[in-house]
Parts: sequence; C-alpha cells; structure tokens
Amino acid sequence: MSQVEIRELRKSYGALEILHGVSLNIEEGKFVVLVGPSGCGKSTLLRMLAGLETVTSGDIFIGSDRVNDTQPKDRNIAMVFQSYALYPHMTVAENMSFSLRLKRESPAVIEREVKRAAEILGLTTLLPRYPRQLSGGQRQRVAMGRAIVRNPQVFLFDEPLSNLDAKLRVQMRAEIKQLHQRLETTTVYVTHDQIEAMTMADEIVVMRDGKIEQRGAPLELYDRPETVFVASFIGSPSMNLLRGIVVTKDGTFGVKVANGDVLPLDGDWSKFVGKSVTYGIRPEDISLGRDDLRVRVDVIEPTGPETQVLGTVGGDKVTVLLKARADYAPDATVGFAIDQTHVHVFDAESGRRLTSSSQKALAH
Amino acid sequence: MSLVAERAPYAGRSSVRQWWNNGNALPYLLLLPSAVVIGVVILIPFFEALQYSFTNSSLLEVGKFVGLDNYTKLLSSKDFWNAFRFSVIFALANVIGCYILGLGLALLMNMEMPFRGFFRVALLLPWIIPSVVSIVSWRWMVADHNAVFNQIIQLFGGRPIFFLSNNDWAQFIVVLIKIWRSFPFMMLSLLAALQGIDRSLYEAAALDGATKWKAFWHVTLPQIRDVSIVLCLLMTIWSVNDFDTPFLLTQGGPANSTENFVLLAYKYTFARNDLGTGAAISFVTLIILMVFIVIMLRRQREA
Amino acid sequence: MSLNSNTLAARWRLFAIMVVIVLVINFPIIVIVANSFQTTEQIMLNRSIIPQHFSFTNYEFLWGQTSFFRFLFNSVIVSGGSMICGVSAASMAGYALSRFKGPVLSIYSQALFVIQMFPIILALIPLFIVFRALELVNSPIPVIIIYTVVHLPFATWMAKAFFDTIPRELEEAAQVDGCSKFQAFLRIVLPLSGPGMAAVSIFSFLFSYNEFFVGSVFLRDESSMTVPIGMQMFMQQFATDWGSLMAAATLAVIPTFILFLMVQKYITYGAVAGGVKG
Amino acid sequence: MKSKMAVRRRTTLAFALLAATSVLGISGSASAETVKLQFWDMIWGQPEYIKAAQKIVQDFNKEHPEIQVEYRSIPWSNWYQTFVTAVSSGSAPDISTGAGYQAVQLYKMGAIRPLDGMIEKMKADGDLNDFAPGTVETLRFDNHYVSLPWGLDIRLWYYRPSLLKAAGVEPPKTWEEFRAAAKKLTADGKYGVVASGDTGGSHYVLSSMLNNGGGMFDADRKLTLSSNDRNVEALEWLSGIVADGSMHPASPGYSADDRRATFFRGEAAFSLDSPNIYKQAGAVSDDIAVLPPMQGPHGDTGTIFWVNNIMMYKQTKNPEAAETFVRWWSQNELPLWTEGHTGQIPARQSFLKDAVAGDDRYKYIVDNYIPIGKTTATAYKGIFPALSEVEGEGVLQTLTQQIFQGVPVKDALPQAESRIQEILNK
Repeated sequence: MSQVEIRELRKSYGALEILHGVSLNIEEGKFVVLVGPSGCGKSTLLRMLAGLETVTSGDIFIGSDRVNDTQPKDRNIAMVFQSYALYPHMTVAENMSFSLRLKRESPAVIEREVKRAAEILGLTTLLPRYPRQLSGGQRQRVAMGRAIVRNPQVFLFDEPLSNLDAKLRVQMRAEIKQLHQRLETTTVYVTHDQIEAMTMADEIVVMRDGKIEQRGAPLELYDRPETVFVASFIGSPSMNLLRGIVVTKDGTFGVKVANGDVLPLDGDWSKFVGKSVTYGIRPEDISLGRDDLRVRVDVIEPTGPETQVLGTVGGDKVTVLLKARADYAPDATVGFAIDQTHVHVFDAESGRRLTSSSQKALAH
Repeated sequence: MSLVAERAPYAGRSSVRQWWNNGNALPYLLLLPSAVVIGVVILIPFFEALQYSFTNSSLLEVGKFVGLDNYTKLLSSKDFWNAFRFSVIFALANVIGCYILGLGLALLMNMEMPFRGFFRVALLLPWIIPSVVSIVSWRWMVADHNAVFNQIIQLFGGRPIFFLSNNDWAQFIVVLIKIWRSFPFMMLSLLAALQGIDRSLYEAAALDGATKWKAFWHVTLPQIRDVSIVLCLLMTIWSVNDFDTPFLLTQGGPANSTENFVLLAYKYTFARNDLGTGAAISFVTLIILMVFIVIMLRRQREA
Repeated sequence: MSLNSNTLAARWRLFAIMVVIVLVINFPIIVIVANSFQTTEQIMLNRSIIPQHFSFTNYEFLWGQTSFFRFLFNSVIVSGGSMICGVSAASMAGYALSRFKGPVLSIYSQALFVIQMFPIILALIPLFIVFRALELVNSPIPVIIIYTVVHLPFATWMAKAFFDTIPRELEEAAQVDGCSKFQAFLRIVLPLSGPGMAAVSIFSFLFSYNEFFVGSVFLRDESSMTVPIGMQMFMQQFATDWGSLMAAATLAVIPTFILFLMVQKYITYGAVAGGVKG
Repeated sequence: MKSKMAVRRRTTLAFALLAATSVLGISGSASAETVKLQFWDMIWGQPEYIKAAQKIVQDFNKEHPEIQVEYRSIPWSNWYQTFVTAVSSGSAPDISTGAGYQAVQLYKMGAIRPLDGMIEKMKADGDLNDFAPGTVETLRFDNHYVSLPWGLDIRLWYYRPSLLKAAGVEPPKTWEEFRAAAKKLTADGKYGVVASGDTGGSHYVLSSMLNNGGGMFDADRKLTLSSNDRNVEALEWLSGIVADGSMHPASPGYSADDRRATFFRGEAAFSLDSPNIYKQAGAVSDDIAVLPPMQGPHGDTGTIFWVNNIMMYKQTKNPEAAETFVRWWSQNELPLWTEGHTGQIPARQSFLKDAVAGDDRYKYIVDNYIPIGKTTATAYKGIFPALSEVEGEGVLQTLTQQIFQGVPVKDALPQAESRIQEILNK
C-alpha cells in the first residue's frame, strides 16, 4: 500500500509554475530519493509534502488522509532541514523533546523516547548541551534525533548532508541508511548529489524543470536511463555523449560522429538510419584495444587503481576510465574500444532513449 | 490503486474556515494591534485635519469651507517661504553634518582599541539625554558673552559672539545642536553596517594593491551605500519635523530666522488660533517630504 | 585594511584620540554634571567649568522642595508603558512584514513611511478631544498610546530587520514538530529575539522618555508630568536657579544612561537600518 | 491581561488621589455632596508665590467644607495652548487667573461665563469701590464684565545707581538724556541698556510707544502702528540706542531671565522690568533703583500696563460655588503679596498699604507709574480679543528682535504692520 501518494500536483507563484503536475506513489517503508539539479522543484515538492507550501492544485495523501489543507503539525511527519534548524535556545534534550512536549506527552514518555533516540544516534552524552556547542556532524544527528523521537509516518530529509565536509558526508550517508534499515519508516530524501541518491535510495526519482524525468531503482537508472538528462545526471564521471548520425555498412550499424569515426552499435537500427542521435557510452565502458574511438588527449588523471583520460572527439568532450595505468602525451590521438553492449542511443531532438528492434524484442 | 484513491476531495468544507485554519489569517492578526492604534491616533485625526485645512476653523469651532484659500494665502506669505528656506537649510545641514560626523566616528569605532564598549555608550550620550535637558545646557553655554563658549573664544583671543542674537549665528547654533543631538544614531547605524561588511573584501582589495583610502572608497562606501541612503532619508524626515530644537532654543527667533515649518504650524494653530492654516502648513510639509522621498527612493532604485 | 593589524601602540594612540573626542562631544553634559554640584551663586559668580566648591545643596533641594522625583516616576511609567506596547505591536507587525507577502502587507509597509513623515502636531487637537471624552487627560494612557504610535514605524522596521536574520527553517521545523504558525512565533522566534527586542525596547523607551511636545499637551497636572515637561515647568519656576536645573538635568539622564550601560552590547542590533528599506 | 488592566487602573486612581491630597493637604474623605472646583493660577512670582496661593486655597477649603478647590499652577510657556486645548476639549477649569487680555479672548471663543451678577452685588455692597479706578471697567467687553481684576502689572525703567555714580551720570529725565547716559555708560564690556528678545522685550517697544503718546490703535480700534508718527519716533529712539552701541548685543537672543541676570550682574545700567523685580536680585537688591517716569521728546509720559484678572469658565457646573470662591479669593488674597511677594500691584486699594509696607520703591511705583499706565489698546476704551494674539503670537517679538539687531525701523515696521493686520482681519 502506498504510504504517500501525490496526484497531478502543481505549484505556482503567480504566473510562474514551479511544478507541472507531478504524480508519485511511495510505498510504505521505502527510502525514496528525489534528485535533480537546483531549481528542479524537488525541494518545493518536499515542502508541499511537509505542508510548508500550499498546494496550487492536485492532491497529496499521507496514509489514508488527504492532507492538502492539513497543517504540518497534523500530518504526522518529521523533517530534517538542510541547516538542521535546531532551536538555539534549547538544549539537545529540549530540542528532541519539543514535539512531544507540544503533544503534552507525560514526562516519563518524553524521557523514554528521548533516551531511545539518543541511544540510537549516540547522543546520550550530548543531551544537556546547546546546539552552538556541537560540531556539524553532531548537529546533524540531533536533527535526526528530533525526527526519530516522534515516530512519524514519514521522514522528510531536505539536503541534510550538504553542509558537512566530504568525509563526514560519507559517514553520515551510511548512518542514515542504517537508521532507515533499523526503523523502516517511509523516507523521502531530497538531494542534488547523485552519489547520495545512488548509495542510499531504494528508489530514485529524477526531477527536472518541475517534472519527473524518470524513477526507478538506482541501478535501473544507471543501466537504462530513459533520457539524455538522466544519462548525464546519474553516474560519475558522467556518461560521454557524442552527437552523430546513424549510418549502416554491410548490415552493421554505427553512429558517425564529428571526427569521422563510426562508433559501433549492437543490433538492428535500420529504422533510424540517417537520423541525428546522441551516442552515449559510460567512461568505464571504454577500454584499450580496438580503435573504435579516436580521442585527442587533453589531460591524464591517474588515481591509482584507475586512470582517467580526458580528451575530445570532434567538438565533444570525452572521458575514458581505464582500469590500467596509462601515459599519453597531451595532444596525442589515441584509439579506444567501445563495449557495444553498453551503448545508449538517444533521439538528438527529444533526448529520449531509442531502442533497436532487436533490443526491443529482448526486453519483452 | 491504493485505498486512499477512492476518497473524494473535501468539497463540503468552507473555504473561509479552511483559510483561517491554515493560519493564513496570521499576518493580518499580527498587524491588527498596530493598525488599530495607528488608525485611532493617526488616520482619524489625519482626515479630520485634512478637512480643517480647507476651512477657516479655529481651535474652538469648525469654520466655514474656504476651498484652497488657506493654501493660496500660505504660498504667497513671506513667513511661509522663510520657514521653507530654514527647513531646507536645517535638514540639509543636519543630514550632511550627521553623516560626516557619524561615518567618521563609526570608522574609528570599527577599529580595535581598549575600552571600545565604553566609548560606544559615551558617544551615544547626546542622543540619549532629553532634549529639554541638553538644550537648556546648550543655551546656558552660548547665550551670553561670558558663557562657556565665549570664554573659550576669548581664551583664543576672539571677540565674543552673541549666538542667539544674530540671525546667521542663531541658525548655525540651532543646526549645530541638532547635529550634536542626532549624530549618534547615524554613527550607531553606520557602525552596524560597517561591521556587516565581509572582511575578505578588504583582504582582496589589499591583495589588489588598494591603499586604505582606495579600499574605503571602493569597498566601504559602496557596501554601506543603501543603508546610508535610507539613514539620510530618515534623518531628513526627522529634521523637517523637529520641533524641540528650535522651539526650546530660540522659539524661532531672532527675527524668525530659525522658524521651520513645524514652528510656523504651531504658531498658527496655537498662537493665532488659526487651525485651518496650521493644518494647511502641516499638509504642505507632508507633501513636500513625500515628493522628496519618492524621488530619492526612485533614483536609488534606478542607480 | 585588515582591522586587526593595528599594533598595540596604534591602538592606544586611537584610544587617546577617542578620549579627546568623547570629552569634546560630551562637553555640554560634563558642564551640566559639574555645575550641578555648585550652588547657583557659585555658578553665576565664577562661570567656570570646573567646580570650585562641591555641594549637594541642589540635590537636597530637588529631593525636599520639588516634585522632581514624581516626574521621574511618571516618566518611568510612561516610557515603560509605551515601551511594552511599542515592542509588542512592533514585534508582531515586524514579524508579519518579515515573513509574509501580499498586497495588504506592502500597503501597510508603505503606510508606515507616510506615518513616519506625519507631523504629529496635526493630530494633537483631535486626539485631545477624543481622550478628553474618555476622561484620560493627565493620565499616562493617552501619552503611552501616542508615543507608541509615533515610534511604531521605526520600531517595526527594526523588528523586521531583526526577524529577517532569524532563519525561517526554525519556524518550519517548529511547525513540523507540532506548532501552529503563531505558536512557532511565540515559542521559537520570540525567545530568540532577545537582542533585537532589547534594541527595539531601548529605542522605544528613549523616545518616550525624552519626548516633550506631546507630553506638554496631555500632561498638565504637576502630579502627572514626565521629566521633560516637569523640567520645562521647573525652568519657569526656578528660572534663574541654574544649580537646581543642572541637578535636575543630571538626574534626568541617569535612568537612560543606566539602561544603556545594561544593554549596550545589543544596541548595534537596533541600528540594522538595512531592514529599514520597507 | 484583565488583572493587569485592573491594576493599572487602580494605580492611576492612586495617583490621582495622591496628587489631590498632596496639593490640597486634605484627607481623601470628602463626602459626595461637596462641590469640587478646579482653579488654575498662573505663576505670578517666585516659588514662594505658589506656596502662598496654595495656602490661601487651603484656608478657603477649611472655611467652606462644601466646596473643595483644587489648585494648579500653570507655567507661562505655552499658556495659550494650555487654555485653548483645555477649552476646546471641554476640560477647562472652573476658575483661572490670566494675563491682560486672556479673558476677552476666551470670552470671544465662548469659553467665559461673565461675572455680571457678582459684580452687581459687589457694586451694591460697595466692595467694588475698593478697586483702583477704571480697572473693573477695563475688563468690560461686549457689555459684560468678563473677569475681575486682581493685580496690575506695569513696566518701568530701573537703573543701577552705583554704575551711574561711577560714570558721573545723573538719572535721566528725558529720552535725550537717557540715550546720552546709556552711551556714556557703555564701556569695558558693560552696556547702557539690556533688553531681551522675548515677550518681555516687546514691552520695551510697547512702553516707549506709549511713553511718546503713541499707541498701536486709535479710538476706533484701527491699527496705527506705522501710521502714527509717535510710534515711529519711539522706535527710532530705541533704534538709536542700538546704533550707539549702548544696547547689550546679546539682547535679541536673551530671555527675560537672561536679561535680568545681566542687569543684576551689573553688566548693564538700565533695564525695563516689572515691579518688585529687585527682590530677586539678592545682594545687589539695594543697588537697583526706580527711574522716575521719563518724558518723551514731546513731553509725554506713559508706559504699558495690564489689568490681570480672575475669570470663570462656561464649562463650570457650579457657577455659584465658583462665584463664592472668586469673591472670597479676591477679598483674601493679600498673602500673595505679603508672603508670595508677587510683582503685581494689588487692584484692591485696601491691600496697598500692607503690600507696599516697608518698600519705598514699591510705593513709588504705585504712586508714580500706575497713574500713567496704558493698555496695548491705548486710545481705544477697554480691551478686545485680538490684543492677546497681537501680544502673544510673536509678531511684536520679531519686530523687537529686529530693532535690537539694528534693522532699520523703516524696514522692520511694515512687515510687523502687515502681520498684525492679518491677525486683526481674521
């Protein structure tokens, strides 16, 4: 059963529409990550879920209730903010117990709940402190503690890790995931960082310009992006995208790109011959061997286990991720092999994924 | 489809109640107390006074409607233009004087020094003491040829100046006292603005080879520009509407040289018992101020 | 210009400069205080700034022979009252202006500017009639109300400027935690507004404590007069008694001075005129 | 919230009670039937005046338990605003004292209840004969007695005998001698004459015009400020003193108190002031002498004087009680002189003996100056409302300041004339 259901949700400020009719079901216990570049409407969507923004049109259901006009306090949700939003004039314990005190829970219940949450998050020794006496990571934990204490139906996270340094972010990422595994509360998590999305989510919802671009399990999105946007957004380093035209020769198909190379395609593309497409190949699916793709090298970036080669093909930038060590002189032209089974083809005009006749048959 | 999908939207609920329950009324409720007192203390009297300005009312009775008579009489009266002239001089000199003094001291106060907190309060004293008190003491210091000021002047070999007897000196001293009374506010506000400037801007400027003077000119001033404009506008309003300084020091004299609009309105209303003209003067003041402020704000926005 | 690069010597040099500036600027006040410890004859006789004799005669006179301490008490009532009213009204309105948008709010905010320009002399007669009808002349209530309104625009801007510095997310968190919007204001925003409210309070108090014109119309009875009005009457009755006048002036300054010393670290908040743009 | 309000109200009440008891010196237990009257008295003297007046009121209250009068002293600054706002808002007192023309002006506004009945009674029992001749009639306006005289105020010249002696100057008898003496006395930071720029200063102008047989109005109440040559001549005389450098240069900016202090300090030899002023002079009191009335160039004498009075307001709810008080006050106000040392000259001749007792200068003024006193209305018999505005509005002060600044009479006078005309036209 869906814990959260959003139907045809729209949000506009005056004439400016931010969300263009978004529909989304979130099943109970799932960890859903809304991801997208800034301004895509993901935060607005989350805030509407929380009741912090009014609904222009459409419906939001949480549990069995339509909550469009319900106050945040009556939605049975908890939210963790980007800035943590800890009340500076309250101690950690007071911060965490605030919602329970508002509900006039008995002191015994409050103490029990706060203790439980503090233990889960390792905050027990920090309870008498004030937020200003805490480090960034500790504050982050208190913010989560405040959410946990309430036993809400839904957790909402609004970019909770973006104020932390890189190392702490990785650590907290794992902690949040662990927490979710332990509590199994439905969670909606907003981030602009696709790695966070990939590592934490049960399901990722990629948003762009106030619409859902694609949703699915992390690896599903990685393996089969439906649009150029998703293809470029998910994965790091991001997918190489080369413009070209579908050509055929001797019954095999390929895409002819700017520098004249014809990049190999698998399967039957006869329907698309002559069409302008975007040829997508992830950096890790390019290797040494055949000369499928001749790249003019700009920079070599060795990281130890891998070597990243940054270069250009025609006018397009290309990244190659080699599992081996390599050393090329700048401006040298190097040939690489493409793993044809991992090629993505998109309509150059609409940006949507194109499928060869054979692949289609395979999929069904 | 899930269970919830079957539920129909809550069409029956009244939208007004909904609006109320959502806390949308809150901003209006928050404004209510101040709106009510403003309504009682300003709006009602405002329209009443507007009505007076078109009549020949006295303090005791509402007079006949005389159209624009009060206004036309005013604009052709010497006293009005005399008050206009002094109001402009007073406001202009006060704003400029306060700004220069206030900014200078704010810059000094923005530097590290021992006992900074004490200086901050000490420099606010002229602002925090009642006008009646400070003006009495100023009067005592300047009124006479052997008063403190003149003692000092004579100490340096000057001839005593009769500050309150000469038109120009009287204007000077009224402006000086007004600056003295109001610069601390300017200083305080500018100090807050200065403290709000990002220090890295100065570091960047220093790396770019800017001298202190250039850093002041190209970093400090632009950063406090908006605050400065607002402060100067406020100061203008407060100067034009200042009653205490000229009234308590000179009563507008000598020979009306320190009579501003408020004093003139006061004189008409309370001494000549001519409420109509008194009200008309106040409205002319209000209109002049509004036109000035609107022009300044528009220019600020364009710039 | 790095502000901390001053050497120790430079700081003390600056200190010396500031001492001179403070002395020059506060010269009139120093004169008042110094002369309050001399009898009138001594003041008139030697007319020097530094007292040659030291006596408490003037203060004894004020204590025993005049209503000065009643004025002081009235002033505290009036200023305290209008401070409480002003801070309450201004904080609510300032919060509304800081957090909400809409045509009503923008009209209100513009109206504040006009009120700021409004010459209060215009309103005095109609107001006097109203408050007379309510039998409130010589009572602190009308004065408190009028003072509240007169300083309301600026107090509101100050409050708004301060609320603008408090992150909205705090209230949103409170709302999610179970507060209504108003509760969030009361329980989260207001407790955090101490410094800002302190600044607004000082401003309100100062304005009311020092105001002369409105008070002189409404407070006629010697038993209801505030310090400035009483001082003015004092100047009539004891016109040539400079000693008592200076002593009264000194005493009049003390309450605000103490108040300022107490809250001096907050006063710069009051000057966040950046928020005054309306 | 509610309880707070109640507390506030109770404190206000407590205030009022406290104030009432402290001012009246009576217990708050006055019964419900007692009539309460508000009496506003101007401050007619030094602090001891207020004490004397309060004591008289206390005596009245003791003598009349059914009438309780509340005394309040009104400062001179903004007195006009005080009364007019009070009248316009319905919070006027029952009785007040007032300077020269306040009664007629307020009468014209409809605020005054004439004392006709009371004065008829006083006439009948002969009490009215006690008043200085003409003073009661002066306050008759529109066929009503708008108020009852209590004190006469007058301006006269004082000089410092020691200064004159040191300079070898005889007290001047004519304007010409005065100007010459003033010039001779001006040296070493001392000046012949000191004046002020306030209302007290404008009395220099009024007094000298009347001294010269001039005046602001003719018998038909027409303004003759600049058309009467005697006025111009008088102003030219003052102007000449300024031109000679004999006038203290601080004069235009001085208040009456500054002027007095300067005169007492011996920095000027002549000053125009009210009777009794030497009593404030402390140690130098004996070195202040009254200058005998001077003759103008045409042989005239004269100076400005006012009949100050006590009046009843229309808003009073108890006219009988108010009349009782006015009459009682009028008959029992002698301590204002004997204890309060007011500078006024009693309107009742029976008070004169006690008032002037042991004070030769005071007696001299009563004998020699009162007879030559004239009102601002001058040639017009009686007084009229606009006089109050003419004197109080600031036109004359401006004229005075200009004259003392050395602005030529021909430049200053027309402006003053047109401003006064504007007031009269209204």
